[in-house]
Amino acid sequence: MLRLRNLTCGYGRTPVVHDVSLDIGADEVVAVMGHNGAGKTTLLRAVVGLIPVMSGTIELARPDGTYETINRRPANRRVKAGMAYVPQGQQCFAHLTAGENLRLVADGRRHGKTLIDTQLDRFPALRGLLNRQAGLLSGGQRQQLAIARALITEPRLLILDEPTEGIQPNVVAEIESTIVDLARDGGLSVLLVEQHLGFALQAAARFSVLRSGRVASTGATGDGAVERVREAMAI
Amino acid sequence: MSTTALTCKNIEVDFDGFKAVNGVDLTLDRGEVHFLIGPNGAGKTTLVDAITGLARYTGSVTKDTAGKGAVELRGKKVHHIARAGIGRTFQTATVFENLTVAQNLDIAAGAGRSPWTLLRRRAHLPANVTAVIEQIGLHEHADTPAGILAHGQKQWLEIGMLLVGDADVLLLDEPIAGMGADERETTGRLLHDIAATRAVAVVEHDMDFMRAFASRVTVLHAGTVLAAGTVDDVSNDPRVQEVYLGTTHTESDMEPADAATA
Amino acid sequence: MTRFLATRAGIWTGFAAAALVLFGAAPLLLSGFRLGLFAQFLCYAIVAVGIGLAWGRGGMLTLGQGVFFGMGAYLMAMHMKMADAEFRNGPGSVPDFMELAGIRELPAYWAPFSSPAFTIAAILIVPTAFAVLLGFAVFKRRVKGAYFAILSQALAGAFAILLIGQQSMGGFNGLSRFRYFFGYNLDDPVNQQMLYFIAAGVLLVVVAVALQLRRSRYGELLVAVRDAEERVRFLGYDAANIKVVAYATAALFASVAGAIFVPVVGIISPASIGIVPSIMFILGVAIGGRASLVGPVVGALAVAAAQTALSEQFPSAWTYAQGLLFIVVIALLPGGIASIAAATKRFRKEPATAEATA
Amino acid sequence: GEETAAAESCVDTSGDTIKVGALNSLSGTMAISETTVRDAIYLAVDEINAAGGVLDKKIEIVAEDGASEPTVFAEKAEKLIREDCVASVFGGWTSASRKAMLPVFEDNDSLLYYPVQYEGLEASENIFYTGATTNQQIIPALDYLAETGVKSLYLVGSDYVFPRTANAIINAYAEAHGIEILGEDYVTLGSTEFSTIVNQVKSAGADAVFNTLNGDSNVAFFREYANVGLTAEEMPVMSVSIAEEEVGGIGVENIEGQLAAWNYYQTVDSPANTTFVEAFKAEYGADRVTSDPMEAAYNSVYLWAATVEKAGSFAVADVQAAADGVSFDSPEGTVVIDGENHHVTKTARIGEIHADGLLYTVWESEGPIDPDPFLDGYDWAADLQVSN
Amino acid sequence: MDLLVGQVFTGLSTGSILLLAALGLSLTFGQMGVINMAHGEFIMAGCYTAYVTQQLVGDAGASLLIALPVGFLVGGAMGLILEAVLIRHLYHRPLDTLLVTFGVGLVLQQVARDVFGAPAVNVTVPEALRGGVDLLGTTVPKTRLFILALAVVAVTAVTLVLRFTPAGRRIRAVVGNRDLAETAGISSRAVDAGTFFIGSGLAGVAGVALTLIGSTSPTTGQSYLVDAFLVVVAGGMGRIKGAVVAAVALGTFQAVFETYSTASLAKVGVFIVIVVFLQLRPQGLFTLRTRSLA
Ligand SMILES: Nc1ncnc2c1ncn2[C@@H]1O[C@H](COP(=O)(O)OP(=O)(O)OP(=O)(O)O)[C@@H](O)[C@H]1O
Ligand SMILES: Nc1ncnc2c1ncn2[C@@H]1O[C@H](COP(=O)(O)OP(=O)(O)OP(=O)(O)O)[C@@H](O)[C@H]1O
Ligand SMILES: NC(N)=O
Ligand SMILES: [Mg+2]
Ligand SMILES: [Mg+2]
Repeated sequence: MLRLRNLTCGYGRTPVVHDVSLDIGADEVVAVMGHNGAGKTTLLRAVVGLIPVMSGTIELARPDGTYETINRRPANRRVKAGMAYVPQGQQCFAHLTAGENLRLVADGRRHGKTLIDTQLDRFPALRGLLNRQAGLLSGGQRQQLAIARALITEPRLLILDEPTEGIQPNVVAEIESTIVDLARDGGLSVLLVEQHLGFALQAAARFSVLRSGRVASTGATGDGAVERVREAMAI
Repeated sequence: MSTTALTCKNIEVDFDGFKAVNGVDLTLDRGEVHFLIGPNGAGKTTLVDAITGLARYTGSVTKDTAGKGAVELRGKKVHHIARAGIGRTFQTATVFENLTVAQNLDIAAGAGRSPWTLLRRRAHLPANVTAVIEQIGLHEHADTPAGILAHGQKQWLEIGMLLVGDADVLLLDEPIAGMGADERETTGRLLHDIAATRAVAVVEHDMDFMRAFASRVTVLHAGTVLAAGTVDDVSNDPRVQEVYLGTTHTESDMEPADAATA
Repeated sequence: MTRFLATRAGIWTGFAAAALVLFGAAPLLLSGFRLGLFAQFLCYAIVAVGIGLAWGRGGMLTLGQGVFFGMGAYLMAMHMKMADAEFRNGPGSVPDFMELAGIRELPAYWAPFSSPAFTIAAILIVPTAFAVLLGFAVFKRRVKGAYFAILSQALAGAFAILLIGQQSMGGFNGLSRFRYFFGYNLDDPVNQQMLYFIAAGVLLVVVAVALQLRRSRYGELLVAVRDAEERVRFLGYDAANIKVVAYATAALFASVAGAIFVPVVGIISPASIGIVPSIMFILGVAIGGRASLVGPVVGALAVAAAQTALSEQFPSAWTYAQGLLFIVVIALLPGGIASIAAATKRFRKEPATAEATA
Repeated sequence: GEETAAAESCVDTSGDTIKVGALNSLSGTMAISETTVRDAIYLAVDEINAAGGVLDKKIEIVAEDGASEPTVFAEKAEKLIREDCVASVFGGWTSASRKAMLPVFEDNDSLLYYPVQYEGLEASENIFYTGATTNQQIIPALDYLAETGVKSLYLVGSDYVFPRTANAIINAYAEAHGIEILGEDYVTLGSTEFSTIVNQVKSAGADAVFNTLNGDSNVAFFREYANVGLTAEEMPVMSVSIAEEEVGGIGVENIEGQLAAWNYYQTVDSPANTTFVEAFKAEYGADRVTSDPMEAAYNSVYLWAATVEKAGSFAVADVQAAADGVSFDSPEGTVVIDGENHHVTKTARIGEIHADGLLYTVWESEGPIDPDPFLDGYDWAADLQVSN
Repeated sequence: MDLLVGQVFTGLSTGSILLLAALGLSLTFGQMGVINMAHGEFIMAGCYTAYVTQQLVGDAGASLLIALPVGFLVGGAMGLILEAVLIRHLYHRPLDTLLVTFGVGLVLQQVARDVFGAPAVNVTVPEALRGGVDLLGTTVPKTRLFILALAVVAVTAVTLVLRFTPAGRRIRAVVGNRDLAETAGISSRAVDAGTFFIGSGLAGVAGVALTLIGSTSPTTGQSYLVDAFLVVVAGGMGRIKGAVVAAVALGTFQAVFETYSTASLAKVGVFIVIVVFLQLRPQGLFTLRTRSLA
């Protein structure tokens, strides 16, 4: 679904992420881990198009399975190609109501109403908050809203930056099973950045560890993965 | 030395008819790390907002200072509450990015300085600042602009800023959000150090972290106190499991995560 | 270079060099007329130092400095008109422009301005006090950013309109035709040069004060308020107080500049203190570099000089050049002239590092 | 100031040209009016040069922009005198700009020719006033109104010196002549909000309105005036700042039939004016109009040239000494310099605005009126008089 | 009594003029945070559009109807160019836009001066809008009724678009969080340009309408600018509802104050009222609060 080849990116002229290569297959969940400041968010921002690529390529699969380079494609058009992004930090459109936050992305889609309803069933807490201004929601409510908003776009590739931050434990579990279910049922690949090893290794099939902006280790989750990850992260 | 530092009585916060906090009583004692948990939207942040003067409320919040008696905080301005010794952090660390670590701490230490001191240059760092830099582990970064610190370091700096400001009630809203396992560990220990002489309240959703470091837990739900007590008390409370911890997860499900943080 | 200027020796060297230029070179090289013009520019530079403090360091875009400049100027002008009237017709007599406006009795609030000491005190206190009051009213209520900018701009507009309506303050014409400055005849070229030296001296003092404020703990606090005002409150400071100090200092500088401007230029009228002149003050600072210490000074001088040169060279089309200058400099040089040095340094360094990493 | 050491004059009379300054606002709010004055100054200079110049020297203009700001006028005047060493300066419009320049010309002992009607009460050795003073414009306008039976007036003006002084004179005149003043309102220069004032004017029901509004405000005023149903027949408006230039902008349909008081209109019937208008249109285009301040500016250049010829010198003292009695056969009729107060004699004319956008004389004074800037000749104005 | 009715109407009318001038600003300043000092010159461009249209069309009534949409396009096009060339690069430096656009305003004024000449030009009021109608014993100019109606239409249209259409949601979303909007599939470039186009277009419309009551000269427009900004500030950034109330309140205050005092003092009075008002409501009449610290 997504191929990163020797990707280097950063802010201004300073690279933060160096020479990263990463593959996410169809219907696969891949976790990226690493210390604070390792460059995880930076990597994701380049993938979704918020910061330019310095060198290397980002390749996205077309529906027919062939790959195309999308290095220069604006962020909003990557969404049309099937990417959805949940940024770090419980971001929402603070001046819109929660309902408008959802309608905003449903606008222009067929069955927009049904798409919204599906997500409201997934996050029932949001139902009662639809008319509240999103900027007034609690942190966890905003994060749930952000994930719902991403899922409404029916993505083929879901990019999550610490999605469980600030969310209550039982909803975290719900999100985890959603990710696993969607990937298993087909049609969704996930690039997941997560500090919680427990959550990440349970949801993902493979992992990569970033250290100082470089890939320090990759592998399949499963027995011994925890140790390998911790070892790769150790400085 | 478990003396009461802060007493909240019957706090109610009303947003145009919606009661985000609805009659909460809470006491924070020195020497404890008091965890505040509860579902998203339960009113935890709002309660902290109320105590620190950001949200209007009814009820009463009193600060107890040894030898000085109790002071009512309701109705005071934000900076007066801060000077009364109540310090808080926000979920996203807000440090002064253009100033160095030392300058950040020096400012935090100086709320009571005279105009005359303010108008002169800083000759050397105050002793409590140097001590705190050490305590939060940033001694190597004293002259680094705070803007380029790593995420976790900023959060430690923020806690450090409360310490040099002589806060003896610390209200920390999700202080380990976005931190890696090692950093959580370090932060937890830091909180215990700090709590020796102060009251520390922590809002968190990370149950492993809570289990590892909480002395006492209060669970909020829909603006009211649902349960309070030790970690075991609340973890085993079926109501807490239902609205918060989730019934689909058993202890064993959480095992890998435990292993990761322990 | 920049490093050196930050050291104690560097600061002294900087001041010495500036003093040498201002007190040595300029009077030698410039004709009497140009020196007078330069003195006028120095007044703008004094205003600019204050704006650099309030805006560059404190983040308050003071779009209404004309108000404080005008206060200082009018207070000084009142004294000078009183002195003239007394010189011509004896104590208690009415200044010439009032006679023309049909005012036969000296208004009570004019009387104290026959005293030089009272006048100087008023120049220092009135605008500062006004800034403190207004500052408290606005900053306590956390009015900031664009709100504050628009509000202070409206203040400048309202102040100019108010003055235009006051016949006893010269109305639209303002106050002009001064003969004496604290007893010194303004016709005399020697005294005109003295005015220039006063302007230059005050500029150096004002820069020194700004420097001290920047390097002090207060200076750090001000930057902290600029970057995260709410956070400062949670540390136990009253952010409004911190802002008020910078705002009032800027007001004081502007007032002093206005007071010097009047004897130098010989007229003050509402046209020099309204919205457009206030924006011009800001432009100099923006072009020079708001955040640096000398940037505002350089910028104010550069803008004033460019304005004069352009309008002399192209009297009918210079507004184009002026407009384009603002657009180009501000759009392309966010850090102002002061950032050119840094930019060239970066430029010169870059190839080396690029090679090293290649 | 004769008592102090003024800078030595640096005027260079050795070459075959002589420099003069043209100082008008070419930018800012006053550019609207002052650019027309500049055009007239250039026209006069070109004509004089074509005829051989002054004292056999060609006149060379150094132009500066006053930018509608008094301080800039002061700065540029000083520059013209001290750096360009001009023999004299032509220009200025607002009294504020004149007041700003006055000390500069006095201190440097140089000459300014100021071409606009103004509020009087001034006479500087270093200024020649070629526009009307109050007894050549406002008082004749009042005389005319009184003659036509006006018993009550409403005063509307911009908030600055000229309207305020004019209205002070009108009040004194009214008291002496039994005319009732029903209201006196001022608006900020450039204001376009006239609902309130026009409502008040209408409900006051005066016989006429005396209008000292300046510039753009007139457009809004006259539109509002017409829209609430007030007409020239019902309640005429006498204006003293609306000339041919302004009529176009106001829209003749809004102002047709209203009155103005000036010394010159484009329609004045005289050979000198025919020449002037033709020359102006030839130079600047047939669609341009001529107006009183333009004519006064045009006159001022000729008056200066004639004085210089009479004195045989460009020196300020010589020009001042020779000025008395110098005359020019101008478009408005013969004008003569009064050596005492440096103003000129002028013929007063009341004009009516016609559908073609021009003003036509409906009344004119019997011959030129001597300037009386301090109103010494009017008993009822005793309270207004000041010592110079 | 007549006078009182007159004053009430005057307040409404002055308010509607302010509102028309401020409406575009409440998008570009209120929503986008751009302090566009050239907004006054966009109004001026609308005035000259009315003038040129009238020169070409002749009939005053027809030319007014044509000039309104054309003025929208002219103002909008100027805004579009300004946004694309300059403002786009300055979104992260909102206070700098003030200075840059001030320079743009200077240049535009000079362009107008060179193209149309410094003196004011006349735009003839259509026959149908001349004179007044008698309302409760006072004469109300038809031009003012027209402007009032136009303001109501414009405000309603803008409000409906912002509140209830996908385009409106997008505008508010991009304003709130540019990056987030991009990653939600919204082209922030297109939305910025569109918002600026509409805001500047409204200035053009205001300009066309204002020729009915005021003059058309290079400096027209400048005079409305400060008041228009104040309306947006007093109303609360980005709140159309607030702008309406603030405009009418300021208009009425000015009209009433002027009756009992002078027009100059009324201006000063308005300023004082706003400062006092901000003591009570520091963020303007109607504000959208959020819980962020910024
Ligand atoms: N806008 C920015 N400009 C410059 N540098 C930045 C910017 N944002 C992040 N950085 C730097 O880039 C590096 C990587 O940051 P990034 O946010 O990608 O880390 P991360 O792995 O996501 O960390 P975390 O777990 O804390 O979210 C850090 O050193 C950070 O200081
Ligand atoms: N200003 C406000 N106006 C209206 N409702 C508000 C306001 N502030 C907060 N709320 C609501 O009050 C409730 C409590 O919010 P609060 O932020 O205190 O929750 P929390 O317990 O901190 O949740 P989380 O764990 O998600 O951070 C939420 O439903 C929120 O939407
Ligand atoms: N002199 C004038 N009209 O200001
Ligand atoms: Mg991150
Ligand atoms: Mg919270």
